[in-house]
Amino acid sequence: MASSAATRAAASTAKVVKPILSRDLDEAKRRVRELYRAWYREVPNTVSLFQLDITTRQGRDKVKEMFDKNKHVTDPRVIDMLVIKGKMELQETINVWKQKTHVMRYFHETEEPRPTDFLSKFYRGHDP
Amino acid sequence: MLRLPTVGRALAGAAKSSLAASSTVRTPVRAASNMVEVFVDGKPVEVEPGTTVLQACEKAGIQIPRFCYHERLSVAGNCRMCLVEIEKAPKPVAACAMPVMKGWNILTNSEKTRKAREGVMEFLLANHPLDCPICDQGGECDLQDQSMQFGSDRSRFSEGKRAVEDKNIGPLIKTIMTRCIQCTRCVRFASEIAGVEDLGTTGRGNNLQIGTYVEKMFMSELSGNVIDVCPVGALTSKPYAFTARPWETRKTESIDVLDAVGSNILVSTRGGEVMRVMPRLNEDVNEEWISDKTRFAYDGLKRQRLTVPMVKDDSGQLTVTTWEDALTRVAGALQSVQGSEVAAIAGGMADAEALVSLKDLLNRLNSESLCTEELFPMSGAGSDLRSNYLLNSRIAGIEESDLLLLVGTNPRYEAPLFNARIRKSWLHNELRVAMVGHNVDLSYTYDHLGEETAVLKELANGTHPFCQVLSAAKRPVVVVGSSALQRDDGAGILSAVSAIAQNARTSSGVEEGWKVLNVLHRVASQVAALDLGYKAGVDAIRNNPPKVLFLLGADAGCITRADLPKDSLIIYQGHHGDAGAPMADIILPSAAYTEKNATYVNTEGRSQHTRVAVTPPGMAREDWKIIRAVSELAGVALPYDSVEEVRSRLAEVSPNLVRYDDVEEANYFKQANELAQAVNQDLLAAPLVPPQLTAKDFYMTDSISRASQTMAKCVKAVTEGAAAVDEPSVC
Amino acid sequence: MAASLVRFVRGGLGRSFNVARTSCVLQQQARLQSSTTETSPTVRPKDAVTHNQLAAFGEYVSEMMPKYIQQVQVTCYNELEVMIHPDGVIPVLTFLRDHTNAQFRNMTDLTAVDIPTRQNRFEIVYNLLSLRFNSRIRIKTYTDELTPVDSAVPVHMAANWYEREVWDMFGVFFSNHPDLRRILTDYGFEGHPFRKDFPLSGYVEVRYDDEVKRVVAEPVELSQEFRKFDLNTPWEVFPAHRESKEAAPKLEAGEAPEKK
Amino acid sequence: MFLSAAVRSAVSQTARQVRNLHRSAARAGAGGIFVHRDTPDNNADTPFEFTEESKKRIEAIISMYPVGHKQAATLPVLDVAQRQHGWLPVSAMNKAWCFSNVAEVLEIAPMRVYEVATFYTMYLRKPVGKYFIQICTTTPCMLCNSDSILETIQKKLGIKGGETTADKMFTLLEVECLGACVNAPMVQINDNYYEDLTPKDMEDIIDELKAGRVPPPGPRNGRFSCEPAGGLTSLTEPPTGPGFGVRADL
Repeated sequence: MASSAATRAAASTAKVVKPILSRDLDEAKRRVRELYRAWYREVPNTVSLFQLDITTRQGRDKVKEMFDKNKHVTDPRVIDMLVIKGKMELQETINVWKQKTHVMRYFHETEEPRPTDFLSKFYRGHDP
Repeated sequence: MLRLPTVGRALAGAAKSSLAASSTVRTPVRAASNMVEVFVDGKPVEVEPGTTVLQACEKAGIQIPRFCYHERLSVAGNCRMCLVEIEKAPKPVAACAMPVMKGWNILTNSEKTRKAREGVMEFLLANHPLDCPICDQGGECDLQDQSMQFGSDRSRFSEGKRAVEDKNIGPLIKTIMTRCIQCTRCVRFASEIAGVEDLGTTGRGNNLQIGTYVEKMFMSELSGNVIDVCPVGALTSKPYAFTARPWETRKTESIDVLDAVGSNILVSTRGGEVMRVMPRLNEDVNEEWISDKTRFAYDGLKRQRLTVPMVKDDSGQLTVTTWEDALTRVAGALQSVQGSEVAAIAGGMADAEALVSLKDLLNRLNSESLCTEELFPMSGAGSDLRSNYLLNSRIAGIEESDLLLLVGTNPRYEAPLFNARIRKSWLHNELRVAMVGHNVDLSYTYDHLGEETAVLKELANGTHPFCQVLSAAKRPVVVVGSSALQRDDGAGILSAVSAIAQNARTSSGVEEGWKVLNVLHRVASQVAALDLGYKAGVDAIRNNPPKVLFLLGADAGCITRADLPKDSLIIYQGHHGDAGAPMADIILPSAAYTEKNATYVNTEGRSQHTRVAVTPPGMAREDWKIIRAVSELAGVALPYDSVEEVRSRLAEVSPNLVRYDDVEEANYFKQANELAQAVNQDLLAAPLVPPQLTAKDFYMTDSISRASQTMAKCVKAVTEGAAAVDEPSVC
Repeated sequence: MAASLVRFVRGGLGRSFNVARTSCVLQQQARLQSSTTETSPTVRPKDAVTHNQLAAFGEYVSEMMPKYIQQVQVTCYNELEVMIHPDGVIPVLTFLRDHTNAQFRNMTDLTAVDIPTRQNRFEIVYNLLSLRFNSRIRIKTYTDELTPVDSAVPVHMAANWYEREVWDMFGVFFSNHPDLRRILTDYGFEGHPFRKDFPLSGYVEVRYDDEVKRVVAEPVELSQEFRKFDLNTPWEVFPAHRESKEAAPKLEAGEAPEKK
Repeated sequence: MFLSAAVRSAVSQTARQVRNLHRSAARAGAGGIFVHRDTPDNNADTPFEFTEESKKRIEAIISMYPVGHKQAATLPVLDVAQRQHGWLPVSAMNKAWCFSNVAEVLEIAPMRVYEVATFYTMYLRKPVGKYFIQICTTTPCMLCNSDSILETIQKKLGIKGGETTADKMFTLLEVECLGACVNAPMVQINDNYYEDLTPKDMEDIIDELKAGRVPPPGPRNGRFSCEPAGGLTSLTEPPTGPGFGVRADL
């Protein structure tokens, strides 16, 4: 979703875009680093506050994974948007507006991988 | 409405060709200079002389509202909804009945036209009840739509409304006659298309009503079509009553497999349940009609279904099991025996995908004994030459022929839509029909030549008096029923018929492309099975009983336990607990035709495919997938994982199977005839009697229709009268 | 329908304009008898007087703020709509709130419309009410997924939660909003449900898992039935006879307001 | 003002109740309803057989129509059946169809016969008495006091409109215009018109019929046919001979 906007933004580079927060990529990167740092610091608190069955390390790995997921993004506006959403999540976590289920949702514990070979797909259900 | 005798035809010819026949009969293209130029809202259109105003407007892309006019029926001109203004004409004219004249300017949206429509609509609505919210037609009602479009936005009618009592015309059609607007489409459909003149108008004026006058069932195998033809909610479907609304159902385009015609259908589903089946337009196959079995047997899809795999335990009881268990057992059984000890029988509703994967599976196990339940004489050319087992002339081709010889078939119940085509041609194109076989009511007149096989012989060697007619025919067609070929002397009959066809062909001097010999099948799978190289008939299995028998939806009961050795294993794969499942040791539940994306080839060799309308119930799976899974467990995995891959395999075996909606021409009639003549089998004396003689034989012919309560009611109504199945109506 | 008066008023065109006539139009309108030409009871009567007054007021507003207002129109139901450039949200709203002859002090609604085919897919709609003159006005502007819109909270306190809603449902970012966070969706919810490209079934389904003893979210796995959507109307049998609807007024954002 | 209007409307209301607007629809002789219901005296098994005489007539009738248009004989054949039986039970319709179709001339379905029989009001699908009295009460007759005639009949026979006397001799039916307005009031008894009636005439006619005689049809006030009641007003002299009014020199 964000990437489609990015391509569109790239297509109309002739237009002067209105920045969300950051004026250039460096500023955006700085914000990302700040957010990362905040998350990094927050993880131990989260683990103890929510009484999660994970280690701080696992939590931090997850944070890193989530950030890495978007590392291909270069448009500062898209980065800003992601940072805003990340901040929002962080705020929800710090204030314990979230519950355990919301935090643990990042870990996809119960999801089973979809079968790929014919026979197990056959046993599983109607879907091809 | 009926076909007039010869002299009358000449007299009435002019009127017929100008009005009724112009749309239903293929008229030769006339010289361009003959064309009449008219104007529709000022836009010039060139039309043939005799075209009606309505058709001219249609040609100009403007649809005129109508109720009584129907393209496939004669023109009645009694609803007046199609009134349009013609410039300089004093009064609005009924567009459906008025032939255009040169230079007319038809005003389809003028003030006068709109006023006329509004007035007509007001009169129609004067006596129409305001029960749209509880009317089954609501949402797909012509009256509703057109009154929204063309009617007034208020009523001036303060008098009482007329009420008409409802009729009981059978277990299929619900009548709420107060809603009737007397368009007489149903009356015309009954007398022209169905050939059953049971419906009519009684009384007159304000008291005119549609009905049968006497208590009587509307006894036609095409009766359900009056539901579609009815522009209002006067005739609705009894089984469908109050079950669903058109806007909440999802429509899936599919193919019917309950007979070999392959009618195009539209399956309406809601919440994973088939709510009803409606026809879909296909000029080459079913036009816009379907038979009652096609339309109403769908409740059989919800009953008697096999939903879980089952195996016979030690006590001989079938017990529920898992797919893993059932498939492992099947695979184990297949692996434990020699290839030659495995055999398979395909039933009447097996699709081409399942047929090809089953064939591939057995071939990989070194077995060649695959056969179909339906017999077909294998001597002579047998099923090697495709022309031998197809309806080569095609269904629509009947309209071009001038003489039809039916041998040992009752098309009215074996293929109702083929019969409707014959009747259409008989009515409009002077088709002459003759019949060798049991004297049955075909809804048109024919020359009954007798039901003895001796007649065939006489026809073949030219000694029968009818041979003169046959040789005088310009475009003769001979249709032999598949049941006639399933007798013990089937090969002899085929050879005789083939000779008759060849003689007729040479004497008619018709061009090379014209096909004379035709076979009318009764089950949907037969042509595809023969195309794929299945052997017809189970004799081979009876003579050489296998250790493992795989039944692919074989429910006709041609093989019983008694035919097989004691220790043999029967695997039944199918969707209904009918004749095949009870004798099986392992049952694999599969999908019915509304639940799978599958290829069927109809009796003309036209390949068409169904689509998934609902998911298979319970643990049932698509047929080819089950076989594919078995193959993997048996260690001979078939090389396809998706339906596309199965279809490319189909294309390898027989490319015509995946050329959808296309009929692959079959030729080599001459060679087939020569081979057939070599058979030289004596004909038996037994008369040619097709298995379906009267309406009560029509309704329950396969595992789906046998499971259908509606069809059971039909049989009861036909035998005991409509009152026997009368249910208190809710409304 | 045919009578919707659409007037393009571009700033700086310098058209002759009678200010005296329009200055107090709003006060007059309530007393005047409405004259109707439509007789059919099912069609809402068109009130020509009100219509003209609204049109005049619209012209007046556009005359006052030529920099931001791109178009003014009065729809057939006598609703005044002002299309503005996104930069003009604060000035226009402030003007309409504080001007003596406007006094639209009440923000009744703020929402957005997603039209994915447009270059600026989101249309932001502000509905204002003037209690003083018993009159309503609608302001429309536009944006895309990444362009922030100035928050209207400094002008109208009521905009706070509305903007949170638009942010939550459409993902439009309002700059300078005091507390922009989700308002309707669940914590951890991803995506903006009112966007047209958001699937009706959503991306995840939740259930209570007995093993982990909490609610878990998993990718949706709906049965076939609920994954297909038949959006064709079953009505529409005579398309040729349908009266053509007037093309909707275009709010095409492409051009920036002319600079003075 | 208001009161009189209310009274007037009340009067018109009651009047409407008395004379229903859709009276003609309820022509009881025509069966009233347009679907068949099996009754003891009218069902598919009601005995009906064409007499030899009727058969001969039917053959003659059918032979009048050209090939291909034989179905037009439906009307006269039904008429023959009705004349023979007095009215048309459904078995007679079936028989008319059977008889014509056995000869392979009519070539229509039974339903088409029912359609014809229900369309025309003169086909009587319900039993009627030996004498079927149809009294016209449409405007011209009403103005000439047909109500008194109706009253006379009702009093004399003790039946109301649409009813049959217990001895199955008379059936009375109020009908719309029979086209003899000049001679109003009038009744039609079977095929005969009795015109210019007074209550006395009506009583005489019924007495005659009861006595087994058929009184001569026509006007009862002595005038010939529909000549003016007060004697001829024109064409009173014998017609002039040829050459009248022609130039003498021609």
